[in-house]
Amino acid sequence: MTNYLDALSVLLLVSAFILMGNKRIGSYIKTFQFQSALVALLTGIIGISSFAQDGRIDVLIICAVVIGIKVLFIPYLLKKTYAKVAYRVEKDFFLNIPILVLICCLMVVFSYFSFAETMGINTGTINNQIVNSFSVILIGLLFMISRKKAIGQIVGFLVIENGIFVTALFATHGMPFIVDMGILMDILVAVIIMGIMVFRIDEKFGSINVDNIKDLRG
Amino acid sequence: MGYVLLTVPLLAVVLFIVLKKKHLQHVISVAASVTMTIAAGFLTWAVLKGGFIEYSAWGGFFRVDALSVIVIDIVVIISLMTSIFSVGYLENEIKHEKLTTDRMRIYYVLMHAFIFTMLLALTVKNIGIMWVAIEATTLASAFLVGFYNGKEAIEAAWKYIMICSVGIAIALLGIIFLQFSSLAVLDSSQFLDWTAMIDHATELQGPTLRLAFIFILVGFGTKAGLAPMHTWLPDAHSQAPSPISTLMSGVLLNGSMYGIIRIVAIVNRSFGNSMFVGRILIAVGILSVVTAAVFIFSQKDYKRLLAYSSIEHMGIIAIAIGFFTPVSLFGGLLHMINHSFTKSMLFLSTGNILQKYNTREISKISGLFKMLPVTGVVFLLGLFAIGGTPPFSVFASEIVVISAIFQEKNFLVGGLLILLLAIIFTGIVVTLFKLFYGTDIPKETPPGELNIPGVIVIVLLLGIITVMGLYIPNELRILIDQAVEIVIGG
Amino acid sequence: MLLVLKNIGEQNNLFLAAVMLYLIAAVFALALMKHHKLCNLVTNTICMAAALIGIAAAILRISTDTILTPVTIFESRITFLFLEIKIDQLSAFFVLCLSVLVLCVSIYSIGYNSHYYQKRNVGFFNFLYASFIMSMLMVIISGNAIFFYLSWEAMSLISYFLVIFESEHEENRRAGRLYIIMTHLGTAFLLIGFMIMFAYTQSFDMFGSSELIPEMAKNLMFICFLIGFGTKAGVIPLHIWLPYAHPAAPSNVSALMSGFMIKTAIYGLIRFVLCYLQVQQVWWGAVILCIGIVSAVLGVAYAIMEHNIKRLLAFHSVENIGIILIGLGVSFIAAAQNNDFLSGLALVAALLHTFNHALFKGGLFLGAGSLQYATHTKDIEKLGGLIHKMPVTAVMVLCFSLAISAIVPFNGFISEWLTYQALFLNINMGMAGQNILSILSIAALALSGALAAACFVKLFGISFLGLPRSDDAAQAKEVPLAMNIGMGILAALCLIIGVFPAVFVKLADQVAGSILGASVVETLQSGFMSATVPLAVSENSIAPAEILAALAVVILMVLLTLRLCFGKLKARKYGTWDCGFESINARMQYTATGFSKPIRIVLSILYRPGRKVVIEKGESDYFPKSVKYQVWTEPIFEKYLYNPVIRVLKSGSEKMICLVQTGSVHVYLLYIFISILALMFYNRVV
Amino acid sequence: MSDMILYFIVQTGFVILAAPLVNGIIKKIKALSQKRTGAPVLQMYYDLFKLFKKTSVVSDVSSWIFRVTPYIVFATAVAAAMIVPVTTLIKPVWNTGDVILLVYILALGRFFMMLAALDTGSTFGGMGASREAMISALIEPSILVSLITVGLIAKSTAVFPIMTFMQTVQNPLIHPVYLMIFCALLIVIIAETSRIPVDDPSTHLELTMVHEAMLLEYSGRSLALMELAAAIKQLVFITLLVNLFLPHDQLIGIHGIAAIGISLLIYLAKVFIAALLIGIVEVNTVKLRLFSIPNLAALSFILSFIGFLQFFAFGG
Repeated sequence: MTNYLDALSVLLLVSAFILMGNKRIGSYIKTFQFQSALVALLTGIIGISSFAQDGRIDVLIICAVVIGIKVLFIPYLLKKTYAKVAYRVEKDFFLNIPILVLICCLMVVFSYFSFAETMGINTGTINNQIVNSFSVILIGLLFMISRKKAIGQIVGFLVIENGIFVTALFATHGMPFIVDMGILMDILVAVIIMGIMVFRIDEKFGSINVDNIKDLRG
Repeated sequence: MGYVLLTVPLLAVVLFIVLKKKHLQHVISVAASVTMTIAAGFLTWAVLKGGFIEYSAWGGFFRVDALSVIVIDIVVIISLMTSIFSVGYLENEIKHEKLTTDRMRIYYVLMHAFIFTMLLALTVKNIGIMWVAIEATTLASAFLVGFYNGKEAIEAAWKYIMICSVGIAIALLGIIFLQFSSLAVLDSSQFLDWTAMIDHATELQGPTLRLAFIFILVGFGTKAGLAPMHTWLPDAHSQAPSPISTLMSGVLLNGSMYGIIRIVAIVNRSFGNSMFVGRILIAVGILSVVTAAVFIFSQKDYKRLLAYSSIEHMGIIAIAIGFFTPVSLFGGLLHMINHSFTKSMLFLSTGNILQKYNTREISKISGLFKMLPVTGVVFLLGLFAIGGTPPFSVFASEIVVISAIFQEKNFLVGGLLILLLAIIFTGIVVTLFKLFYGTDIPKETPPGELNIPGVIVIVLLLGIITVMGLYIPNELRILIDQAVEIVIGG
Repeated sequence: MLLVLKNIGEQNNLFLAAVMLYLIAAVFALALMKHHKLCNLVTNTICMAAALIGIAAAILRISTDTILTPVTIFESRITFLFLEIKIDQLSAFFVLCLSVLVLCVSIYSIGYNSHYYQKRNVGFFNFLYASFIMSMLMVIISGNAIFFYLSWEAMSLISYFLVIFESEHEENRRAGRLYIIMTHLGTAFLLIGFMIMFAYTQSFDMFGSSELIPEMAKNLMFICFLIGFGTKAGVIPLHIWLPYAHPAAPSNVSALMSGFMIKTAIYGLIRFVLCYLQVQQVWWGAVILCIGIVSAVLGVAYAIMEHNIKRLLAFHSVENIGIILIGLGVSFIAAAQNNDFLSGLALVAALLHTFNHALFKGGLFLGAGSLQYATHTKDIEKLGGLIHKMPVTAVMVLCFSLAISAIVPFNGFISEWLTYQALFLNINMGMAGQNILSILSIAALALSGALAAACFVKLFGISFLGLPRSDDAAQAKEVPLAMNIGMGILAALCLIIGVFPAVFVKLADQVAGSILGASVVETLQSGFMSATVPLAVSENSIAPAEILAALAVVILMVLLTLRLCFGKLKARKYGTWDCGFESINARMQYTATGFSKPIRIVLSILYRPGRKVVIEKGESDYFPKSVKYQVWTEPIFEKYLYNPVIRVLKSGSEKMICLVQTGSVHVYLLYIFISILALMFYNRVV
Repeated sequence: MSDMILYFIVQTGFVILAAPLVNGIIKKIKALSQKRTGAPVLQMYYDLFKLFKKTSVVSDVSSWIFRVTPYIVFATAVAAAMIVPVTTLIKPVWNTGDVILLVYILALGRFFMMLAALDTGSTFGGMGASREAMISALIEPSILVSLITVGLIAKSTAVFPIMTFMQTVQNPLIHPVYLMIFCALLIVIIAETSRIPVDDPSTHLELTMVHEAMLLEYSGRSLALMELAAAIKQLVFITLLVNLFLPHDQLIGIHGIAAIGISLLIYLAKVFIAALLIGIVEVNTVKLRLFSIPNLAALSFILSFIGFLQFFAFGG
C-alpha cells in the first residue's frame, strides 16, 4: 500500500509544479481540482485500509466530504467568482515561469535537506511522502507570493491546505475526526469569505489585481 | 458554568438574527457580556478553589485551568467594556448616517461570534479544536475589519484574511507534527490532548517536536502579531471600527499568545530546558520591539501607532516566555493583563476622537483637551501608561520582566530592551503629544463628549490600570502563580 | 518631651506623616477646585505644616545616627515592587533642604497664585504642586532602588504637567516635550544601572553592600548613573531641556524644580556612587570633576547672554550644579584614594553648596516670579527703576544676587570657599593629572564667580536701577506681603548661613561623617592640617562674622570722622549729567544687551554671535525713522549635537518604514515564507 | 592684645595715610620723565581734603544704592588692607587673612561700584560697569591661580603664613616659579588698579575710560571716598607684591618696636620702587584697545599657570 501512497505523493508534487507552470486563472482552478481529486483518492485509500484493519469509517466520511468540498464545490465557486469579475488578460506573475519552477525545485531540495536527518520522520517509509507534501506546501506559498491576482492567491492558499491535509494523512493517518471536520469547515467558510472579498475588491478597485492595492503602507 | 460561558454568546448571535429592534440589540449585547462576565467570575472562583475544571461531556473537550482562566477573564472583561462602549459608539454612527440599523445587527452578530470563537479556543483541551477555533476568529473578524467597506477597509480585510489564513495553516502543520511526535505514546482517544501531552512530555519525539514548535510559532505568531509576521496588524487595527480594534488587540493577540504558551510548555517540558525555544522566542520578541521602535517614530495615523505599540508589547511578552523562569513568566502574564487593559482603554479613546474629528491623521487634530476634556486626559495618561511610566500597571509588569531578564544575567537583551522602550516612549511623545494642546479647534463641531457610556468605560479602565500599577489583589497573584506552575510544571 | 519626639522620629512616622500631609493637600486641592481662594489657602497651609514636620523630623534624624529599619508603606503583591522607605542621615539632610524650601515657597504661593484666580484651574495646579513635592520627598526617602525609580519617574511625570501648565504657548509645549523626552532617556540609563546591581546582588537594596559586583560591572553602573543623574541635574551637554523647562513652569514651581528637583540627582550620585558603589576608581571622580568644570563655566557663560530672567536663572542652575559636582568630584577622587578626611571635606562643601543653592536659587526664582507678577514680563530689557516701586523685593533680590555671586558675607561664599580648600588640598606631589585638573577647577571657580557677579550686576542693575524702560515697569506695584515673607525667610537664611556658617558646616559634617566614617569638624577644631595647611575649615579660619563686624566698624568710623572733621554731609539733588542734552531718558540708558557685549565679543568663539541692523530711512540719512538692532547667540549643543541625531533618527525611520511595510500583500507573505525557511534552517543546523 | 591693636593701627592707619602718596609719586615720576615739573607729590591729599568739604550732587534718578556704595567700597578696601600685612613682625591674632577672602571681599566692593554706576541711568556708568565686569572676569582666574600657587609652596592659603614663609626664601625673584608669579601679579595689579595699558586714570574720554566712567556721577565727599578707596586698593596690591617677592624682615636682626619701625621704612622704600616701576611702565606704554585686554589677561593667566607647573617641575 505504501508504494501507492508514494506514487500519489509524487503525483501531488507534480500537480503543484504544473500549477506553478500555469498562466491562466482558469487553468489554476482546473489544476487545483485535479490536485484535490488526488487528495480525495489518497484519503479514500487510507480510509479503506483503516476500514479493513479496524472497521473505522470516519476517514471514509472525510473522503466524501473532501470530494464534496474540495473537488466539486470550491472549484465551482471559484469559477463562478472569476466569471463574475471583470478579467483582462495580463501578466499575472512577478518572476517568469522557468525561474519560478526552478525555485520550486530548490524548495523540494530544501525540504529534503531539512527533513532528511530529522529523527523519527526518516524512520520508516513516510520520509518521501512527508518531504513531497511539505514541498507542496512551500510551493503553494510561493504560488501565492508569485501571483498578482486575488483568485490566484486563493488557489495558492487552497494548495497549502491540500499539502497540510495530505501531510496529516501521511504522518498520522488522519487527525481526530472532529478536528478534520472542523478544518474542512473552516476552509469552506474561508474560501466563501475570500470569494466575497474578491467581489468587493473588484467593485472598489476595478480589478482583482492585488498588486495594485497598496494604499496602506508605513 | 463553563457551558453558560460558551452558550451565551451563541444565544446572543441567534437573538440578534431573530430580533430586529435597535434598542433591544443594545440590551442583548450588554446583557450577554454581563452574563459572560459573571460566568467567568464563577469559573475563576472555582479554579482558585480546585485548580482546574473539566467536564466529562463530549469526550471531555472542555477544560479550564488557571492559565486559560486568566485569558478568559481578560476576554470577557474587555468584551464587556467594548459592548458598553459600542452602544454609544454605534448610536453616534447611526446619527451621522455612517451606519444603518441592519448593518449594526451584522456588527453585533459578528462581534459576538468572534467572542464565542475566542472563548471556545480558550476552553478546549484539544489543541486541534483550539486551532479550529482560532482560525474561526479570523473568519469572524474579517468582515468586522472591512466593516466600513471603504477602499482601505477592504484592503486591510483582504490582507488580514490572507496573511492570517496562511499563518494559521502553517500552525496546523505544526499541530500535525505535534500529534505525529506523540503517535507512539498516546492512544487515539487522547490525540492532541495537551493534558496528556504534558503528562507524557518526556516520551515525545524531540526532533518532530522542534519542527512542530517552529511551525506553531510562525502560525500563532502571525495572529499574535510578532515580527516579521506582524504585517497585517497595523492595517487591520487602523481600519477596523475602534471597538473592534480594541477586541483585536485586547483579545485576539492574547488568545494566540495563549496558544504559543501552551505549546512552549509542552516542548520545554519535553526537552527539560528552554534553550531552543527560548532563543527563537527572544529573537522574535526583540525583533518585534525593534520594529515598533523604528516605525513609531514616523507614524501619521494614531491608530496605526497604537497598533505598532501592540506589536511591541507582544514582543515583550514573547521575550518573557522565552526566558521561561518563574519570575519572567509571572511578568509575562501580568504584562498580558496590563497591556490588554491599557491598550483597550487607548483604542476606545481613539473611538471617541475619531467620531469627533473624523480623521485618523495626527496632523489634522489639535486641542483635544478642549474638544474632549475627559477622553483627552485619559488618552494622554494612557499614552504615559503604555510608555511604561509609573504609577500605571504596564510599568510594574515591564519592571518584573526586565528584572527577570537581568536575573538570567542576559545584559545584552536587557539593556537593549530598556533602551528600545525609552526610544519608543520618545517616539510616542514626539508624534502624539501634538494632539492635546492648541486652541485652533474645528468650528463646525462644538466641544464636548459624544459617547457618555464610552467615557464611563474608559475612566473605569484608567482606574483599574492605575490601581494595578501599585497593587494587585491576592487572588490574582495566586491565579498567576498557579498559571506559572502549570506552564513550568511542579 | 524631646525623648518622645526622638522616638517618633526614629519610627519614621514623622516622615510618613509629612508624605501623608502632602497627599491630603493634593486631595483637598482637587476637592476645593471650585473656590479658588480657599483652595489655594488650604493647600499651601497644609504644605507648610508638612514642611515644618519635615524640618523637625530631618533635624532629629541627623542628630541621632542610627540607621532606621525600612518601613513598608503597603504590600503590593507584585514581584520586586516593595514600597518601603528608609531614612539615613543623607536622606534626612536632603529632606531638610526640601522642607525649608517648600516652607518658603508655599508661603510665597499664597500670594503668587492669586493671579491665577478665575483665570486658570487653581485646584488642579495646587494638586500638581502638592503631589510634586510628595514625589520629590519619596525619591529622597525611598528604601530600595525600584521604589526610588518609581518615585523618580512619578516626579518627572508630575513636573512635566507643571511645565506645560501654561500650555497655550507653543514654546511651553515644546519645552515640556523636550523635558519629558530627555528625562525619560536619562531614566532608562538609571534603570540599566539598577538592573546590573540586581543581576549580581539579586536584590534592589541600595543600602546593602556591593561586594558581589565585579569591577567591570561597577564601571558600567557608574557610567549609567552618571548619564542618568546627569540628565536630571542638567550638566553640560545633557542640559538642553533645562533652560526651556524652568522658564516654562510657573515661578513658584521653577523655584522648586531648580531649587530642589535637580538636586535629587546629586542625592542619587552620592547615594549610589559614593555610598553604594563606594567609589572604586580615581577616574570616576576625575570625570565628574571635568563635567563640573565645563558645566560651571559654560553655564554661567550662557547665562550672561540671556535677557529672559528665568532662562538666565536656569543657566545659573547649570553653573551651580557644576560647582557642586566639582566638590563631589574631589570627594570621589579622595574617596578612591582612601583619603577620608579630604573626601569628607569636599563632600561637606558639596552638600553645603547644595543647600545654599536651594536657598538662593529658590529665592531668585521667586524674585523672578514677583517681577513677572508686578510687570507681566520676563524680559529684563523692559524693566528698570523697580527699586523705587518694589523696595522690599529689590533688597531681597540683591541679597540673593550677592549670595549666588559667592560674595562675602553670604552663604554662597562659604560653600565655594570650602570647595576652594578641598581643591587646594587635592593638589599634592606626584599626581600631575590630578593637580592640573584641580588648578584648572580653581581657575574655573574664579572665572565663574566673576562672571556670575557680572551677570547679576546686569540682572539687578538693568531691572531694578535706572529709569523704567516700559509702561509696565513704570506702573509696577509692590507684591503682596505673603510673597515677600516667603522670600524674606530665604534671604535671612542666606545671610545667617553666610555669617554663622559653623552650625551648618557641622550639620553637613554629621552627614558626611555618617557616610565616610571620618568626621571633618573634629579634625578641623584641632587644627588638623597643621602638617599640610595651617588653616581650619571652620568659623575661626575665615570669620565672616568678624569681617562683617569689621566692615560695619570701618563704615561707622568713616562716618564719624568725616562728620567730626568736615561737618554733616551736604547733598543736592539734581538730574544725571546728560552732556548738556536737555534731559536723560530711558532710551539712553545702557541695555542688558549692551552691558553683556564686551563679554559676548571676548567669548565669541563660544557664542557664535550674529547681528542684524535694520535701518528705516527717513527723509534725510541723518534722521532715520527707525533703527532695529538685533543680536543673537548660537546654541551650539542643540545645533551640532542634538538636531543631527534627531534628523538621522527621523529620516532613518521613514526610510525603513517604506522599505519594510510596503503595503504589498505579496511581500508580507514573503516575510512568512522566509521566516519559515530560516527557522527550519536553524532547526537543521542546531 | 596689644599686638592686635598695633596691627590694626599700623595696617589701617598706615595704609590709609600712605595710599595717596603712592599716586602722587607715580604722577610725579611721569611728569619728570616727560620733562614737566608736575603737581606736588602731596597733591592728592589736598584734593581729598577739598572734596571732603564740598557739597555732593546726587542724581535724582538714583536710589539708596548710589549713596551707600562709597562707604561699602571704602570699607572693603580697608578690610583688604587689614588682610595684607605691611610687615610680618606684628603677628595678627586675628587670622582671617586668606587670599580667597581677599579676592571676594574686593569683589563685594566692585559689585556695588558697578551697581552704583548703573543706578544713575547714565550711559557712561553702564559703559564703565560693563567694561569693568569684563576685565574683572578676565583677571580673576590668574589672581587666584598665582596666589594659590604661592600658597601651595607655603602650604597655606592665608596671607600672613605665606608671607612669613617667603621670608625664608633667599631672594625669590631668581626662582622660576616666583618670577612667573611675579610677572602675572604685576599684570593683575595694573589691571586691578586701572592703570595704563589697561585703563587710563587721567583721561575722561568715553572711548577709553573704565574706572573713571563708573565714578562719573560722584562728587564731593562720595567722590573723595571712592578715590581714596581706589588708592588704598592699589597700595594693598603693591604691598602684596613687594612683601611676597622682595621679603625683607629676615634682614632685621633685632626685635620690638624699633625693628617694626625699620621694617616699615624698608617697606616704604620698596613701595617707592614699585611705584617707580609702575610709573615707568605707564610712561613707556600706551593704552590698549579694550578688546586686546583679553590677550593681556590671557598672558597673565598663562604666566601663573606656567608658574604652577614650574612649582611641580622644581619640586616646590
